[in-house]
Amino acid sequence: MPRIGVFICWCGTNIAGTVEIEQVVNAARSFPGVVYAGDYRYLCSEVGQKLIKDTIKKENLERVVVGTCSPRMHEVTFRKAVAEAGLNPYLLEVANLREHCSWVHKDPAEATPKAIALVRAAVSKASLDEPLTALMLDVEKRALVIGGGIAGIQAALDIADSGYTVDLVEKEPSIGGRMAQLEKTFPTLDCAACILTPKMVEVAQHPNINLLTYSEVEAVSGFVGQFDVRIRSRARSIDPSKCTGCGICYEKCPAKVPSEFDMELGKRKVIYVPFPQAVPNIPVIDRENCLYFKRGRCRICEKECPAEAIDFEQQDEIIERRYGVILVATGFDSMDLTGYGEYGYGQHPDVLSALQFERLFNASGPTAGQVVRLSNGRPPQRVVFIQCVGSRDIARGQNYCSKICCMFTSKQAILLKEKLPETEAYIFYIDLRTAGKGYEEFQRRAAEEYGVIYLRGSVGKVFPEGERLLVRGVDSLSGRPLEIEADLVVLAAASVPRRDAPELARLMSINSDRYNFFDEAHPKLRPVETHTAGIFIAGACQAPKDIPEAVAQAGAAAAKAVTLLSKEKLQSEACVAKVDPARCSGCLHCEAVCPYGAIAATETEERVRGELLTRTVAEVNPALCQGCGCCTMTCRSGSVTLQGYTDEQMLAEVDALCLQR
Amino acid sequence: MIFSESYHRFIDELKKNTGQDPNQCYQCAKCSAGCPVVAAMDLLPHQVIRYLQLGLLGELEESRTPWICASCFTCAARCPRDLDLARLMEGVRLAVLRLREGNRLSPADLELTPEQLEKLPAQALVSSFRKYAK
Amino acid sequence: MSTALGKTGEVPVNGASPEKERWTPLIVAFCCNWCSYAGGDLAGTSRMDYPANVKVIRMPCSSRINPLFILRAFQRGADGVLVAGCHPGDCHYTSGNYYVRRNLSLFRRLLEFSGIEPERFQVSWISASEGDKFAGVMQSLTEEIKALGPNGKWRDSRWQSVE
Amino acid sequence: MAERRINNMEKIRTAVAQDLLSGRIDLLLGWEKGLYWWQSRPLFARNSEDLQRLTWDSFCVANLSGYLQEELKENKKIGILLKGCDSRALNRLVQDQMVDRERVVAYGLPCPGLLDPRLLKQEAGLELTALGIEEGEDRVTLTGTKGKSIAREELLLEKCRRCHHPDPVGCDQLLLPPVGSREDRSRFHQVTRLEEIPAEERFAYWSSQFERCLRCYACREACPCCSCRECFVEQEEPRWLGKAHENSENFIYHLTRAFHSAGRCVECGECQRVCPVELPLMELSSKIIKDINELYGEYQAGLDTEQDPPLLTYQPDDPAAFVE
Amino acid sequence: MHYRYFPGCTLKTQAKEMEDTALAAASALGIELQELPEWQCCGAVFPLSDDELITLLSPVRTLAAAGGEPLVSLCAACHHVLKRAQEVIKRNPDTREKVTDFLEVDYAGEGRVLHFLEVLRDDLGFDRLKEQVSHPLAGRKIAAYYGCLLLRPAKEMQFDDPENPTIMEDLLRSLGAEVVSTAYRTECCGAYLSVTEEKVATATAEKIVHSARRAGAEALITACPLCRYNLENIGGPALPVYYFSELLAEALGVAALKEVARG
Repeated sequence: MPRIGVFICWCGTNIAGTVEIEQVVNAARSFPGVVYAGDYRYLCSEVGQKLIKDTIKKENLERVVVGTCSPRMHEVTFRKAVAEAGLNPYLLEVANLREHCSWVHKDPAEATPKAIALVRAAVSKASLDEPLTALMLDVEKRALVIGGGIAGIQAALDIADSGYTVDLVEKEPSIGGRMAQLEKTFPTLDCAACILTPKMVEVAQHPNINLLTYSEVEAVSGFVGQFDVRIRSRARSIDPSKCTGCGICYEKCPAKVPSEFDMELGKRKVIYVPFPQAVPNIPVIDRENCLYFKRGRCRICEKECPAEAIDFEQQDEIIERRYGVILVATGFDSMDLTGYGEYGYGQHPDVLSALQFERLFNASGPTAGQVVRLSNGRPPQRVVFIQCVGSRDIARGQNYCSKICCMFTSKQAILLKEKLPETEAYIFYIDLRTAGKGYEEFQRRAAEEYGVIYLRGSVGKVFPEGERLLVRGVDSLSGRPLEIEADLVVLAAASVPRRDAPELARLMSINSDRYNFFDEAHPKLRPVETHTAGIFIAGACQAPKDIPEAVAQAGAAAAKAVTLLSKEKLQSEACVAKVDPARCSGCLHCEAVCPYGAIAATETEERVRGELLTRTVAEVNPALCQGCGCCTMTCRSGSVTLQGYTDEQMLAEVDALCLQR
Repeated sequence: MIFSESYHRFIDELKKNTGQDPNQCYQCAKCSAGCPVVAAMDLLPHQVIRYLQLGLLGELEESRTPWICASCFTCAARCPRDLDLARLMEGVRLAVLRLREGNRLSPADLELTPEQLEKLPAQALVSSFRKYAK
Repeated sequence: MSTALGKTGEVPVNGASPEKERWTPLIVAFCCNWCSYAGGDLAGTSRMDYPANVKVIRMPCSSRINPLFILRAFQRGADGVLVAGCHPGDCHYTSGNYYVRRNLSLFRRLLEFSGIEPERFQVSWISASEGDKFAGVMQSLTEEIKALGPNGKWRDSRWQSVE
Repeated sequence: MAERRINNMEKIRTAVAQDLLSGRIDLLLGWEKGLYWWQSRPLFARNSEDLQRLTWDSFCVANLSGYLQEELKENKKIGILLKGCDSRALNRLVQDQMVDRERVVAYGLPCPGLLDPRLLKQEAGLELTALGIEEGEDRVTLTGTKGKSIAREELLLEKCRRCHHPDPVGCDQLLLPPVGSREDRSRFHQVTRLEEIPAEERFAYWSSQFERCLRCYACREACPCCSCRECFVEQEEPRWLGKAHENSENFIYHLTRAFHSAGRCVECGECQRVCPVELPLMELSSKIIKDINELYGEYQAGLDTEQDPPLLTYQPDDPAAFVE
Repeated sequence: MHYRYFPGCTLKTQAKEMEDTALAAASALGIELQELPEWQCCGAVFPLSDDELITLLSPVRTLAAAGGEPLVSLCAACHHVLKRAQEVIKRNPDTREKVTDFLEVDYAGEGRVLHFLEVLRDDLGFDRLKEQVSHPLAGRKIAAYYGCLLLRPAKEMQFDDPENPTIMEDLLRSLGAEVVSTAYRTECCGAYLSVTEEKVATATAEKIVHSARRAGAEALITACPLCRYNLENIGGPALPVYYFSELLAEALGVAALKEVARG
């Protein structure tokens, strides 16, 4: 029986508050194999770790058990400490006395015996621990960034600047994302294009960035350091090497369809670039609406193109590449408002979503920068903004606050008053949330300098009355019902994840929350990492946020990615499966269920009555195995076990936990 | 006195009968904004909920609002907190009828001409007596 | 020291015997590291409260479970066993819990067929963000097992537990 | 009827003799008469003398596929006579790479359903040694009594009464005309009867059964799908189960063995037939098969080797037998 | 197309023309509406407090009498109360047990509760209805008025989109009329307030009618006798308010059978 040391942590009062440390230490001293049992107020601290290291040397311990917080928190810390004392890091077991015991059981009479039982189980498991060594896997020195919005662009630039090659994949024909659709940004009223376009050009010209627009990720397999990704680069029907971006094709193209970039307000040609500053400035043919692809006629763009760059026969290109890290920055959509019939969105042309209203300000927008009513083209006298449409709504929308609407509505109100000083702007709000740097001051300017009228309350219904829109609402502070004859109604729609977010999450097996935003590993400690090692997230795909935060997260995620890429080798998972050839009968059911294809058949010899017979057995490739254990559940004879969680250890834990009523 | 002893008994009874909890409301006033008969109300619908949250039962007793409510469910259909104010309003009406005053409508108070009475659908009489008398 | 339960098979059939009052259920929970165990951690950081009868064994994935671990727990006197994993589709290892759902569905029906009360062996999907569900499952599980009373059905009569 | 049985025998004997004597196969697995007329036991025929003892009658019940794994260690190629259930057992073993199909010649014998000696004894009311039987088209007459004749269906072994596919599948040649499938027969009536009684009674029923178990492991030896090299009960590291005659251990052995047969059991009934204390072991594996059919779609082990075994595949929206 | 039919008290008195025209149209369309042999008032308003069980007795008795067959009503209030009563029986086992024990009926919420408009839309289909229109209401500018009880609460009534319903407009189009739409078509008409707070009811009704008139409507249609009374009982220039069944019968050419004295 190996010499085991048990160290119980007080964790200040977090554990000691409800667990009698003394009793646990004394009980631990009585467990078989335990030669040392002690405690310390802050085991994870420098002094605490030193206590462990010194005791290992003094008592020449062969196994270490620590009773502390969750292993998900500090298992790595204690493994490092144990390794520094010369012990194999996998000869350590952690009993979760905080999150699973002291914090959830108030009565010491219950918490203490449970703590003892958990330590007993950890000791019985530790006694069966075997030294394990992780393999060193090489790291593909290439990063994949999914999503070409401001977050994706910033991340790609940061990674590329540190010398690694980056593939930036963007679904739309051009990078730029949501920010490209904006006119101005809060709180500085910077023109969105002025601060975004230079970065887009920098991406296009950066030697380390390979830009894949009009492309989508189709399949992801492998694991950190060796992600194998299949990307479908959709056919643009234009040869990029020939195209000069002169624009004659989309001038002459006869067919028009609603423009997604202008949020269906304006129209675009079938051969188009989404917006003038598009990067790459190469148009694409929308094959669903192109007359040639639909009915084999037209081909005007081909005739008109001076560079003969049009190529109707071009096929999608499949790119299969290996990446060391993946950084997801796929951004957000604004919520579909059809569920809010009372506002008349989709019924009346003068009821717009905030993003549509933003497009009116834009010089390359549907109204060339003129803020006018879409019903009659005349400038509005009175504009009513309605906040929290879809946000903070458990009945028909999302139960969270979308964080950016109070600010972008105040910004739009200021832009409106700058363009049309006579026009009245009313904002119905529930709570004004202006928590960023310079945000409150910005909103006060809208109210005081620009005379925007803030009404604390809601709008019941919008009644189209003749030429105008009768907005019936209430100002709850004065308790007065209101009726405002408006020319334009702007709805601050909730920010929601992209429609294809669940599919992408499943593709990369990263978790998402119940709204389908991607889940960070830990909100405070690991905000830009996911639970899947090597996959990072940044920007609004993780939760609604403004541009400053998205860019900050992009930088953070890029830094994390670069630290990983900078490693020569990566430690593979040490707790991997292992097959006992003597016991394995070669049915290979384990190979059928292994999600990573880490198990393969191999030959082995067996002497039967003097004769050497070869037979097939299963074998695990430790480099590919991620240690899930699915093979062990499928193997009847227990021929494959999972190191670090062997069958003996699991049974020992069950026995230890059941030993004490 | 905001939270008197009788308040807790009243609110628990109200919650049990209506299945609604006034504390779920964050006072966005969408109900008041959409209510078709709000003009005739002394307390706006969202203020009725606020009074329930603060336990101002005396004022609720005097208010005309519960008797102006036509139970048209517009507020409940649009409430972002999924609160059924129509049920809460009925809860207040029943509380006043049962605990305080007794019936608010009797055949004698109807000021309807015989000719109006003849044209008025039976449904109107049944509804108003069911709402104002127990 | 033979406990009040006596030899296997002589089970106080849910009668309100005095032993039943003193008896507290012993429940073993196998939790997958990435979701349900993390849900348990979240229940901890949110200071939720649930009975101390449930003791958790951490596994990399719910697919590390082996029916024999469950039977061993019953043999050692456990009154209830829970296996908790990620929601199907969210498994950190992509497909682990799909196989668990089939295996443990068949195994649970077999246990029921052999006469054990189905509430004694439960499977639940708890994600890392569902701290409240974790605490709720532990609470309802303990109450259900308390209602059923001690499980003498497969307790190995030679097994001695210590006070 | 008797003549038909004799020339059937000749047809079988000549077919297998050709392959055995020509050396195409170096061993033939078949049956020979045992000590009494109502017993036929496995025959390991290597030459023409052995072939003389070859027989095919209503008592050739042993599932010969179970011997293949061991015998293939010494013989290059083996011929094997297979009833419907036996053939499915072979297909399942091949699917699990336990048996190399190239080294087996499978002779299919469409099975008329075999007779249960215990039922014959009950009907006759006498020791079987004093009797004999005449087998008609679908009736059996007991010679030596007052010429009592009983419908064959009532004398069949329990497993044959439930058999849906008496015709062998995946064989190299069928030696007799097929008898056609019998999907009309009910398979799970015993299981449903047990499911309907209350849990406490069911536990009492199984406790009384498993108390009689001697842990002789005959069921495991006879079962063709128990193909592990070292069964979990034998293993020391880890020590899954003790060896004591302890009710909890008997329970756990039988439940685990049944669970390990999930997706493999071909309902050949050998486990129940060979059990010295007559434990109703088929009900355990039938229960699992019934649940597989209900939850994850009809699956008859060994019938269609293209179909994935239920526990080696999944659908994202699979039903669960627990509250998700 | 056989249904059990629940008329409701008002359809036998002040709203007789609604029943007559609807029954005539139904038989013309081959829809059999078999009146329940014995019925009472549906209760007019659905009890919104869980301890009000007495007021559920009458609707549940009616639902049980339909014996699981589809039950059709014409009046919006009756359909509202019956449908929500069925919903309570389905969802709340404790209420079900108390009410059905008291009534000594065996009812667990089976059977479809339909408004006649739903029968026309879902079972018959407006396109098949259009084929049988002999006297299309060409040039007639009609505005549809829904009110509250058919539409809300949407989760339980499942009748149409509560904010932008189209069923009545689709009916009018299939009858050949020119549809006029006003955003007030889902606002409350004042309901029972006309009994005790007449001014409030008149104010709400006026908004609805004036908005329809401004939109160019020559008449309004409704499915609720109380809505019709309120919409006609207003100051200022009024609009004729028909029951939807009256125009249906007219378009099918069966209206002339019985000249109805219009108030």
